[in-house]
Amino acid sequence: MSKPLLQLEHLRVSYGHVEAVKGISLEVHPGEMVALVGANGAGKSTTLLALSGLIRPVSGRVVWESQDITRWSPHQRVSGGLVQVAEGRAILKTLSVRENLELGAYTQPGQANLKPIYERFPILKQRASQLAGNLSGGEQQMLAIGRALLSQPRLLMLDEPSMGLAPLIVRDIFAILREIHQQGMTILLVEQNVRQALKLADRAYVMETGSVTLGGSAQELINDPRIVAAYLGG
Amino acid sequence: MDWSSWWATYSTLVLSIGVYGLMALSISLTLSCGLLSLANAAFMGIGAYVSAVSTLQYGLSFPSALLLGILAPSSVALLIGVPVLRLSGVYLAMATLGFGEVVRVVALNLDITGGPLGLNGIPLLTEWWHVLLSVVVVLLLLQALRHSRIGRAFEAIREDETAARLMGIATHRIKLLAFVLGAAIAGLAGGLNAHYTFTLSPGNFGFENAVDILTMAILGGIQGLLGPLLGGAIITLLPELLRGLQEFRMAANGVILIAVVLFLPHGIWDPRRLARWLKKRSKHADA
Amino acid sequence: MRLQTLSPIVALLSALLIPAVSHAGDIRIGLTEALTGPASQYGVPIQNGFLLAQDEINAKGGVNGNKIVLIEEDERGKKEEAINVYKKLIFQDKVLMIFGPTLSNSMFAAGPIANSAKVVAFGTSNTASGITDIGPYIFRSSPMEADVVPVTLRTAIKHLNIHKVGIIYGNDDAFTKSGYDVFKKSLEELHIPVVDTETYAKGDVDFKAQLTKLKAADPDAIICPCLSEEGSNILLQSRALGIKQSFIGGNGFNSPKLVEIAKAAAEGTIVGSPWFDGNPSVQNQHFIAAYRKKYGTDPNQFSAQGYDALFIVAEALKKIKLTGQLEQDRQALRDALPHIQIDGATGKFAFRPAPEHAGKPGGYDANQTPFVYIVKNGKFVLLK
Amino acid sequence: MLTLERISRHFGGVTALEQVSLTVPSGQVFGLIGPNGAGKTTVFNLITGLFPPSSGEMHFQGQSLLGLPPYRIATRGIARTFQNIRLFSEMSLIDNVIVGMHAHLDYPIWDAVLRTPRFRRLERHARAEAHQLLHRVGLGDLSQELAGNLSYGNQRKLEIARALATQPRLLLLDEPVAGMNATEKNAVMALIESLRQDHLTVFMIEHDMRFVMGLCDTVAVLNFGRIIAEGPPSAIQSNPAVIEAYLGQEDSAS
Amino acid sequence: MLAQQIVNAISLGSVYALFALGFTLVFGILGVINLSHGGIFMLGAYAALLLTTWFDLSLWIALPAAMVFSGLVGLLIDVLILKRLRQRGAPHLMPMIATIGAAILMTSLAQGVFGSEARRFPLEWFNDETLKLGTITIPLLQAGITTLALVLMVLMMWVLKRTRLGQALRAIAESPRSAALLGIPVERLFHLTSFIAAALGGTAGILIGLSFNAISPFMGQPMLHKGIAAIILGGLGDVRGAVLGGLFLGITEVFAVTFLSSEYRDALSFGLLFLMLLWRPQGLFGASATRSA
Repeated sequence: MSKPLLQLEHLRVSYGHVEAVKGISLEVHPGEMVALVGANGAGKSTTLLALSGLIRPVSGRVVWESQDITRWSPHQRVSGGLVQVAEGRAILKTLSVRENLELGAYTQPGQANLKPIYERFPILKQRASQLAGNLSGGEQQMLAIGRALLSQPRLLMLDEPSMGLAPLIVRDIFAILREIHQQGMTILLVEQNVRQALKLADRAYVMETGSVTLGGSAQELINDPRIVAAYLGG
Repeated sequence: MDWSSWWATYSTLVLSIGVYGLMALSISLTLSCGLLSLANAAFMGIGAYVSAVSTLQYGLSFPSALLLGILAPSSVALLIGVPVLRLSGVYLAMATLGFGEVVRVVALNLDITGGPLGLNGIPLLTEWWHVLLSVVVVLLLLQALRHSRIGRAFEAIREDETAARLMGIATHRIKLLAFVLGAAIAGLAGGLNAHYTFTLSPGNFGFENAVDILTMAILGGIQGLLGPLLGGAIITLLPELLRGLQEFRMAANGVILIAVVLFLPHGIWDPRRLARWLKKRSKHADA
Repeated sequence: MRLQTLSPIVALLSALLIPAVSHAGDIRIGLTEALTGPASQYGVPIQNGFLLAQDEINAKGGVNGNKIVLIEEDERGKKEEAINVYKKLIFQDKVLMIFGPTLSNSMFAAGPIANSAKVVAFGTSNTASGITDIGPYIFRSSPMEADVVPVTLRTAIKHLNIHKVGIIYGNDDAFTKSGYDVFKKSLEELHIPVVDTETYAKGDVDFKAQLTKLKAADPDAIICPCLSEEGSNILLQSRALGIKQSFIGGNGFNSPKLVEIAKAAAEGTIVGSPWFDGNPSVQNQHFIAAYRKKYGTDPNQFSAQGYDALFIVAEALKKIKLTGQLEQDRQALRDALPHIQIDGATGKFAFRPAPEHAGKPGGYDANQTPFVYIVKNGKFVLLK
Repeated sequence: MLTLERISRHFGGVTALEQVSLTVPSGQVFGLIGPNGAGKTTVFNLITGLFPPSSGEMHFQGQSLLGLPPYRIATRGIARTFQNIRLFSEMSLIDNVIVGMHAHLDYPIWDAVLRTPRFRRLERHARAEAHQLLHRVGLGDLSQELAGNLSYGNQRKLEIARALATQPRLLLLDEPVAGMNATEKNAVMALIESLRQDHLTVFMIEHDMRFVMGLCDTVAVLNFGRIIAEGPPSAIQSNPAVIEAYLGQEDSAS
Repeated sequence: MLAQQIVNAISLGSVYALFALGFTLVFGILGVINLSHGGIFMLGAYAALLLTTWFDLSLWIALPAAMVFSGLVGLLIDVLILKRLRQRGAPHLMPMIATIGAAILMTSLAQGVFGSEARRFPLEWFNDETLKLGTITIPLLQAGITTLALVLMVLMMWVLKRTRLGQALRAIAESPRSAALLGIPVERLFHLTSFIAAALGGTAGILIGLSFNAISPFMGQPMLHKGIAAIILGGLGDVRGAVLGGLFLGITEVFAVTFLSSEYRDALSFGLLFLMLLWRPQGLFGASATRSA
């Protein structure tokens, strides 16, 4: 088996006195798409924020290509290829679409090459000079993904890309993710849309109240009755 | 040194500690609602001028002059409070700063306030027991409020205004109450101050004083009522204690302000930290 | 352990409570000036003048063999501090008398303390009217604007052929505002119309709006009861705007700094005062030279008044015999002071009792003949 | 008890809710489910008056709620908890609960200042009641603890106690068991069951299906700002539109 | 006279604008009302004065050096005070209160070191020539300040609008968190912003010192009040608003003197600030607050 690209070892995160992530471990190998699923409040987003360096863990290690990056700043991690599309898309609403994209390439030297992104998302080209705040939800999600791709990620983390989107658009977004993955991108996907996520992913972890309770290949999990039980009741 | 000469020397300092303690309590009232208002120095000025004009020019008795000195700034606070308290955070701080400047400029240009010369020859009417009584009464009042629905509402608004509104608290009224009550206490402090310093001028109530008062409350801490009093006493005594530093002595105020914000965010008098500390000590003692 | 952490506080408290040690025979006099804060730009030169005089008097053996010891205190230009410092000096340091404070507002606050304790309070920079109404223990060596201004105005009118004037002054400062009040009253008495009155606030640096308006009103001269700090900016900006008229200043204008900063723009400016740096009298030239030597800068009127004030008191001390009984000595000094006359850096000096106010006796104002000076070729010269 | 009629809400150009109509019958436990971002919390924010609907009508016990400030809506008998817990974390548990009684603890200010017998009586009464409420949610032993020191699950329980203190007729619960473990969930379930026994109407947003199915009399499903289904839990559970919304659609390809 | 007054208004307003530029930048990017900006303004003027009169440096070396010095003071405040508060997630009024402390400290130190007397650069260093256009006179130095204020404003706007750095700064202004996720070194840019803003504030102080006899430890306070008025009139955090607000304040003051009376000038400008906050807290020119304060 290949060496893991990313390893989380016994990560603990607290907000004040409340422990949100209780010592979880997981790993992502190059070329994989790994899904992290679970109910609201299970600690999925917190885990991603800790991976991006926006929250300091209480204990535990983040290992990136065999290197301990637990104390790296967020921008060092982005430069290193650990890129996140955050929950709620984190679009800069007061900047134009083009500027959002250009900022995606902030860590890259030289002029940003927006062409491949425009080709993948023609709508963004049409709206290039508009304020990003005026885009629809789906367009914002495309912008967020396009922007993240411009950071030349080696691991793309997405936090609920389907959130608040109409089913048709969710399908489009997932199609795009599949395509990106097939082109070789390693992806860590946090998703509430469990079935879609499991269909897309190679492996998955299930989180519950701050801990990983299940893990395995997506194929196995998708048919696991415990998953259906967790979401639609027994 | 015997008592009478000690008192002769330091009586004004003692009165000032009381009066600025009141001022610190007054600003801590709005702070306890999460509002930073820099208008309290101006309210103190209004109270001082109104009560001094009452005794000096209209020959009113001291108690009625003090009463007017309380009523005048509270009415002004009531008037401006309704629109101003819609603002929050730095916007409120800036608006109240602007208000303070307007009050100062008005005092400079009115005849009844004596313009920049101010009012002079104000009779010496404030006795030690006036100040003591005022502090005690205000303390009892605030203590009573703290342990009532009003005080809890103050605290709830400071912590989470939205949640407070959804708990059925008419937040705008409660904030207005704190603002007006703060102005009343400041007016009382102003009236007392005017009658032991012989003179008043607009410069006594400007931005610098607003900042001093704020420093007292922040330094002392607003978690309990003793905090502001303590902060008021320290900031009032500090220039006396630091005379040795000569021209650099004001630097100490600056350093204190920064240090408190950085290292003692709850101020010196922080009952909770004290409780934690005591707990720890008793645990040690047990072990 | 805990006592140790407290010890600096104990030290501070005891410093506060225990009076400074001094030798028997020293004459202890309080000196309260604003040494920090914005008013210190006046307080510091005043203190310098006093310290120079103290050096000179003590170098010559003091007064009747006793050294004068000035106990300096900073009152920051704040009323509460002025009161605190006065009380400390009177009741704790047990000084014979007190000089200062710097600002009139502070004297209004502290003066009554001294007066009721029957201790002389001697102001050298308090020009506001009403200061000596506080009571019979209040003295000042700064001539009231009411004495100086009419003389200045009459002389200026004679020389410059003035029929109408404009005024600019700082309306948030007791010093400049009282100057303005006196100018206004004198102008009324002289039937000189004021075509435009402008004001500014402390800290302003740009006066062009007011000056443009003054220029448009076309006065024959511009009266400027300002301090030299703002005054020099006003002069410079006036000339830049093409205002050619002469300026007539009050007390605050009388500073070498004005000419030093404004240079050519100060030409033709008229001020009235008992002191100016060009006064050739021996005492004045000696004072200026000694001051320059000690402090490396030029003195101003405030320093000169402080300097003279200590000589006035020294003269009074020579006339009385100190008994060591504080109350008695304080009273003796108070009784001797009104009769003192000296010839100092500010020329001939004497006191004059202030008129009774509401049936109560007042203190003593300066009785000095003001001279009127004009700036010519970068120097103050006497305007005959 | 509560009716929403054709409520819409736009934020800028984005439509959060479109033509939502709901009726919460008196005495029921009513559930609102739907994927993240569907607009569920927006419904609560509109009901409690945090912002007005762009269009539509809301009635509570026959009276319109439109234009009322939040505190008035609260005093009319609607209380809520929050998805992202909003306690007064620097206050003790008991004080948090007594703050909830603010509107009913109705003595004038001078009563407090003079500490009149009435004031003492009312305060004593409030304190006793608050203790009871804390016991009821299982936090009776922690009454003097600071709210911020509680565990996640206990914070949610305290929020419910605080909301109950306002003496509501309608209780809005926004994800009351999010982040709780199974034991805690069971405790909250029992609590809501007991509230139903007391004839309190409960309107809750929840993702945990076992919880929703076990408690609710009626469930409405919100997806992408619209109500896509409404009915008894059993019907909802087998509704293909709901399954699609929740687990993602059965792909046509598979 | 009116034409001259308009010139006066613009020249007064551009001084305010120059001061407000750095002031508003800190608020826009860091979300902090930096009440020590007046102190930095004052230290900048002293630094230039010191370098020229004590160390005998030429004006052309001393001025940039003083600008850098003021920038460093701002950086120091950011690193020692504001950074700690950011990391702690302190309530937003705390940084403002801490900067009040910094301002008191700076004033006191300056007074202790330099004394309280007002100073200026020796007059003979620059000609006090004036441009004459008919009846209007424009002092050259003033024209220079106005030009510089406008140039710096345009430069700042250009940087913010057109450069990569500007994009990053605007991203931080909207959301430091989103910016960090894009790999923007947020902390470093906070430091840079503090540096630039303080350098701008120092520049304003230097220029005031060049034009007026006004370098004193207390020169910052009145200017701070005007700066607050200017950025509130123009819209907190908005670069264009700061300059327009500064000019607007200058015009208001000059017109208050011209058409009303100089006595009411300050009451009018602070009254305006007060009313503006009640009527339009986002200011005359600001669209709306991007990050809630």
